[in-house]
Amino acid sequence: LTRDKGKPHRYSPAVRRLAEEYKLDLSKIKGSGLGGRVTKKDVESYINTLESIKRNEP
Amino acid sequence: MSENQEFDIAIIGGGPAGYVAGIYAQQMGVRAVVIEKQYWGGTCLNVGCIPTKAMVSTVEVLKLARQGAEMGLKGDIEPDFDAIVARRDKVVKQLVSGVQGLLRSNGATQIFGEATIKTPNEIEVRTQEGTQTVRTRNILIATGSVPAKPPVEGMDLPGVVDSTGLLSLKEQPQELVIIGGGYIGIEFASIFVNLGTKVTVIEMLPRILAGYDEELTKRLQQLLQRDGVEFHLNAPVQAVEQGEGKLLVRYSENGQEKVAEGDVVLVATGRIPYTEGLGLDNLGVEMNKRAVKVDDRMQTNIPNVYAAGDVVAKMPLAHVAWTEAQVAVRNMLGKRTKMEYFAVPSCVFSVPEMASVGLTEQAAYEQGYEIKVGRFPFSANGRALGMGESQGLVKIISEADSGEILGAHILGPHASDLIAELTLAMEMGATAEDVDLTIHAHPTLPEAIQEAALATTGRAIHYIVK
Amino acid sequence: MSENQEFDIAIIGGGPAGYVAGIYAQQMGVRAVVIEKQYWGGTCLNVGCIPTKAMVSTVEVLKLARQGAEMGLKGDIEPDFDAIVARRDKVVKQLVSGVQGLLRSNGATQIFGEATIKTPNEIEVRTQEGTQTVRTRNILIATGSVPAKPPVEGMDLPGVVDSTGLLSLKEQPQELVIIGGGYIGIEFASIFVNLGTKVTVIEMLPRILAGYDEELTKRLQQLLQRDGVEFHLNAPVQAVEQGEGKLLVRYSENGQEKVAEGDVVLVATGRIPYTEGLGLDNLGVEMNKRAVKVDDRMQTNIPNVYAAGDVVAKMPLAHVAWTEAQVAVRNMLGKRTKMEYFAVPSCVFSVPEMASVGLTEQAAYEQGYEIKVGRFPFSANGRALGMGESQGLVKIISEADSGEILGAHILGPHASDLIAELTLAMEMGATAEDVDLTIHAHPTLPEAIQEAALATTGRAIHYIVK
Ligand SMILES: Cc1cc2nc3c(=O)[nH]c(=O)nc-3n(C[C@H](O)[C@H](O)[C@H](O)COP(=O)(O)OP(=O)(O)OC[C@H]3O[C@@H](n4cnc5c(N)ncnc54)[C@H](O)[C@@H]3O)c2cc1C
Ligand SMILES: Cc1cc2nc3c(=O)[nH]c(=O)nc-3n(C[C@H](O)[C@H](O)[C@H](O)COP(=O)(O)OP(=O)(O)OC[C@H]3O[C@@H](n4cnc5c(N)ncnc54)[C@H](O)[C@@H]3O)c2cc1C
Repeated sequence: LTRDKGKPHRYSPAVRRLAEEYKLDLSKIKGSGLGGRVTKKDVESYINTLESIKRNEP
Repeated sequence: MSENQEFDIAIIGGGPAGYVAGIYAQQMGVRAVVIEKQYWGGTCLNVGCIPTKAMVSTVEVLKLARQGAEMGLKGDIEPDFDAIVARRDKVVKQLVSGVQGLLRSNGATQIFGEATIKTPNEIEVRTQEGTQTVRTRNILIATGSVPAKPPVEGMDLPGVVDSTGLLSLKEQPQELVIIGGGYIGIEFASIFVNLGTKVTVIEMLPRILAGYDEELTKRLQQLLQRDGVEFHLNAPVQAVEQGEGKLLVRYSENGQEKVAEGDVVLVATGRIPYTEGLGLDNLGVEMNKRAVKVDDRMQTNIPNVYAAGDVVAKMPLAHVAWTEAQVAVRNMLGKRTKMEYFAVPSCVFSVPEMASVGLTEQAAYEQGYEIKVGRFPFSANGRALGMGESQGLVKIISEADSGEILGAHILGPHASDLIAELTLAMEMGATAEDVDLTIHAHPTLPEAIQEAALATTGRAIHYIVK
Repeated sequence: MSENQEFDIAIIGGGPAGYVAGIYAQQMGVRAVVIEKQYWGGTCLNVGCIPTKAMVSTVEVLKLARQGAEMGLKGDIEPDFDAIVARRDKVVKQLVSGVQGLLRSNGATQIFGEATIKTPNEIEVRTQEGTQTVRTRNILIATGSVPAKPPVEGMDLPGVVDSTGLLSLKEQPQELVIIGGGYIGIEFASIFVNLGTKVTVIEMLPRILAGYDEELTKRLQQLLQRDGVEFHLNAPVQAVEQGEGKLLVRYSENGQEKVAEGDVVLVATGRIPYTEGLGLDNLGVEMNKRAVKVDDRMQTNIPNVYAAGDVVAKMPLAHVAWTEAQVAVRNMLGKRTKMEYFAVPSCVFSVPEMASVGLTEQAAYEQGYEIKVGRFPFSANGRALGMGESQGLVKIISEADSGEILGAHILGPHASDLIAELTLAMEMGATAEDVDLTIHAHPTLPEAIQEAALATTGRAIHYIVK
C-alpha cells in the first residue's frame, strides 16, 4: 500500500523509523550495507553530519 | 494515588493497546496511568485471543491423538468439556495476573474504574470507592470494541450468544449454528466440531474468510467440511426463532428459504468500536462512523488526544492494537512515528491454521501490480509428511519486476509460526530470490517457504511446478 | 542410456547433494546423470533425517497426548513400536520414490550402480547388469559419509549398532546405552526414552551438543533428564563387553571406572566422509584428511571435478549438502558463485526442539565481538502457555554497535520453525531493532523472537528483563 510499484523500497524498518523521526529523504543517503542498502548507522551518521553543519551555521 | 497527581499519559482501556501503552510509556521514562473498567487484558486476554487459542491447543492435541493410529500409537483420547473450560480459564487467569504484574513492575499506575473524558487534560473515573479525577498531559483512547448485533429478529433469545457468551457456556452445545464465516466464526467451528458438536456455518457472502486468499480459504473450507462442518454460503439470515426445544435459524440460500437448528446460535458478524460513556461528543473528537478518527500518527483532531486499537478500527487485531499504541506514545513524546500497515500478519487459528501477510493475489491484481505467484504444497515437504500433516500449501506473491514479496498466504501445519519469516521479508524489502537463497534447515516446515519463493520463478526443487 | 552419450554433469551419489544437483542441473538446461550405489535419497532419506524425524513426530504426538489430562482430555495413548517402525518406513519409501520421480520429471538420468572415476571425464559404473562407462564434461562427488567407528574394543559385538543399525532394529531396546551426546545421540535418546526405553547417554566432553549454545543445551539436558535420560559427561568409554545377557559399557567418570548396561549400545560418535572405491588417489584429488578438499566454489584441485555435501565435511547437514551442490553446478556452468556458511540453521529434533543459527554467545566473545544478548522465555509467551509447552527460551546475539544479528538460539516448541525468521534476518543484514519493529501476530510463538530482539536493548514488553 505504501510503496511505489516497481520501485524496491529496501529500507529496513529501523531505517524507516529513524528517517521519519528526523524527516529525512532516504534517497539522499548513500548506503554502506549489503548490496548498497542504507543501514541505520548510515542514517545516524547522516544525521550527525546535518547537525554539525547546523551547528557551524551562525 | 492522590487526586492532584498529574500523569504524562492517561490511557483509557486495559486491553492490548492500553496495557502495552502503559508499559511502553513507563519504559520511555514518563508516568502513565491505565484505567480499566472491566477486565485487565481487555477482550484479547479475557474473551478473545487467549481463551480461544487455549481451546484450539487442546483441540490440536486431540486431533493429533486421534491420528495416533496412523502414527503408530494405540489408545483413545476423548475431550472432557468441563476440564477444557477449566483449563482455558486457568490460562486466562494466569495471563491476566501477568499483565497486572507487568504494569506494576514497570511502574504504571492502574485504576479499576470507568473513565469519562472531561477536558483534554481531565478524566473522571468512577471506581467502586467513588469518583476521582485524573489529570494528564496526554490521553490515549484504547477502549476497544464489542460484538456487533446484526439487525435481525431473535438476537435476544436465550441461547443466542456472541463470542463472549459462547465462551461462558458451562455445557457443550450439541448443535451449534454459527452466523458469520469470519475468523471468529471459523475458529469456533473448528474447535466445536472437533469436540463433537454438530456445527453449521451460515455466511451471507459467497465465501468464508473474505479478505484472505480465496484459493486457501476454499481449501480450508473443504478441510473443515471433512471434519463435519456444514457450510451455507450466499445465505443471509432472516431471523432466529424459538422452536420446540431448539433454536431455528431462518436463512435463504439460492432463493430458497431454509432453516438450521441448534441449541446454541453464535452470532459472529463482526465487532464495533466501543466509545460509550467516554464523552467524546462533548470533547468534539472527530469520528469515522463509529470509530475514533486518527491520522497515521494515531492522533485525533485534538492534539493531545490519541487513539489506538480496535477503537480506531483499522485492523482489529491485538498485535496491531499494541503497535498503534506504541506509535501513539512515541508521538506524544515528540518522536515523530508513522503507523504502517503493509506487513501485518493475521492468523486464523483453525486446525490446521491459516496465516497471511500483505496482499492477496486478487488484491495485487486489483492494485495493478504485475505479479508472480509461487506455490508449494505441504504434501511435498518431508517434515509435514513425517508429522502426518501434509494438507495445505504456501503461496507467495512477488512483484514481477523487482521480485519483492507483496504478500504471502499459508494454510497448513504451524502456519502461524511460518508467516513470521515472510513478514520480516516484507519489512526488509526482501525479494523472493532472497528468501530462496537463504538456507532453510532440513527437514523443516519452513522449507516449504523457500520452495514457494523459488516457485515464483516457475520451478521448485522438491515439486514439479505445472 | 547408450555407452557413448556424453553428459554435462555426472554426479556420484544420490543423497541430498547428489539428487538436488541432478534436478538443479537439468533445470539450468544441461544434461545430468546421477549414479547411486545403494539407496536413492542417500543417508538423509533412508537412514538419517527422515526416518528419525518420522519417529520424533510420533513421539511428539505421544508426549502431547500424555499431557492430555492437563489440557482437558481423557484417555490414554501408548506407543506401538512395530507400528511406529512400519509407519516410519512407509514415510521413507514415499519420499524415496518421490526423489526418483523428481529426477525423472526433470529429465535427469539415473544409474543404479557403484562409480569409480577413471579420468576427469570418464566414470566406470558397476551395475547389476555389468560395467558401463559414463562420459562427462564435469564430475560432482557427492558420496556423503558413513558412521565413524571409534577405536574402542567391542564395537563389533552383536547389539552394538550405529544409527543405521538402530534404525533397523525390529524390537524396541529395553535399555539403550548411547555413546556420544551429539545431535544424533540426543535425538535417539529423546525418541527412545519417550517410548519407554531406559536410556543412558555417555559423552566424553564435559557437555552435550558441543557447538550449540551452552545455556540452552544445559536446559535441554535437564528436560531430557526429567523424561528419564541418564547422562554421564566427562566420561570416555573404554570398552564394550558382552555380559550375561547384557552388553556392558565400561567408561570412566571423575576418575572412577564405571559400567553402564544395555541390551543395545548405539555408537553415535560422528561420521566420516566416504570416498572408498572412488579412485580419487589415481586421479590425484587433493584431500583434507578424509574429506575431499574444495575451495569456496566447491571445486577440487582438478578443474572439472567438484564435490559437495558430507564428503567435503564442512557442515554435515542435508541443507548444506544441497546448497553446496547447487553452488557447484553453477560454477560448472560458468556462473561464479561462492558458498557462504555464516547463516546456516541447524536443528536438534528432540522433544522439545532446539535450533540455532550463526554465532553462539561464546563464539562471538571469542571472535572479539562486542555483543548484546536478548533472552525471552516461552513461559512469558501466551501461545506457548496455551499449548502447555512453555519450556525453553529464545536467545538473540546482536552486535553492540550496529545491532546486527550475529546468532540466534532457540529451545522450545517449534524451534525448527522459528529459526527460519532469524536466518533470513541474518541473510538480510537485519538488526535486532528491525526484528522488533516487524509486527508479529498475536498470540503466536514468533512473538518470543520479537521480544528477544527487543530484549537486546535491556527491556521487553511481556517480561521483566533482569
Ligand atoms: C473471540 C475473539 C478471538 C480473537 N482472536 C484474536 C487473535 O487470535 N489474534 C488477534 O490478534 N486478535 C484477536 N481478537 C481481536 C482482539 O481481541 C482485539 O483486536 C484486541 O483485543 C483489541 O485490543 P484493544 O486494546 O484495542 O481493545 P480491547 O481488548 O477490547 O480492550 C479495551 C478495554 O477497554 C475497556 N474500556 C472500554 N471503555 C472504557 C472506559 N470508558 N473506561 C475504562 N475502561 C474502558 C474495556 O473494558 C476493555 O477491557 C479476537 C477477538 C475475539 C472477540
Ligand atoms: C541419524 C541421522 C540423522 C540425521 N538427521 C539430520 C537432520 O535432521 N537434518 C540434517 O540436515 N541432516 C541430518 N543428518 C545428516 C544428513 O543425513 C547428511 O548431512 C546428508 O545426508 C548428506 O548428504 P550427502 O548427499 O552429502 O550424502 P549422503 O546422504 O550420505 O549420500 C551419499 C550417497 O552416495 C552414495 N555413494 C557413495 N559412494 C558411491 C559410489 N562410489 N557410487 C555411487 N554411489 C555412491 C551413497 O550410497 C549415498 O546414497 C542426519 C544423519 C544421520 C545419520
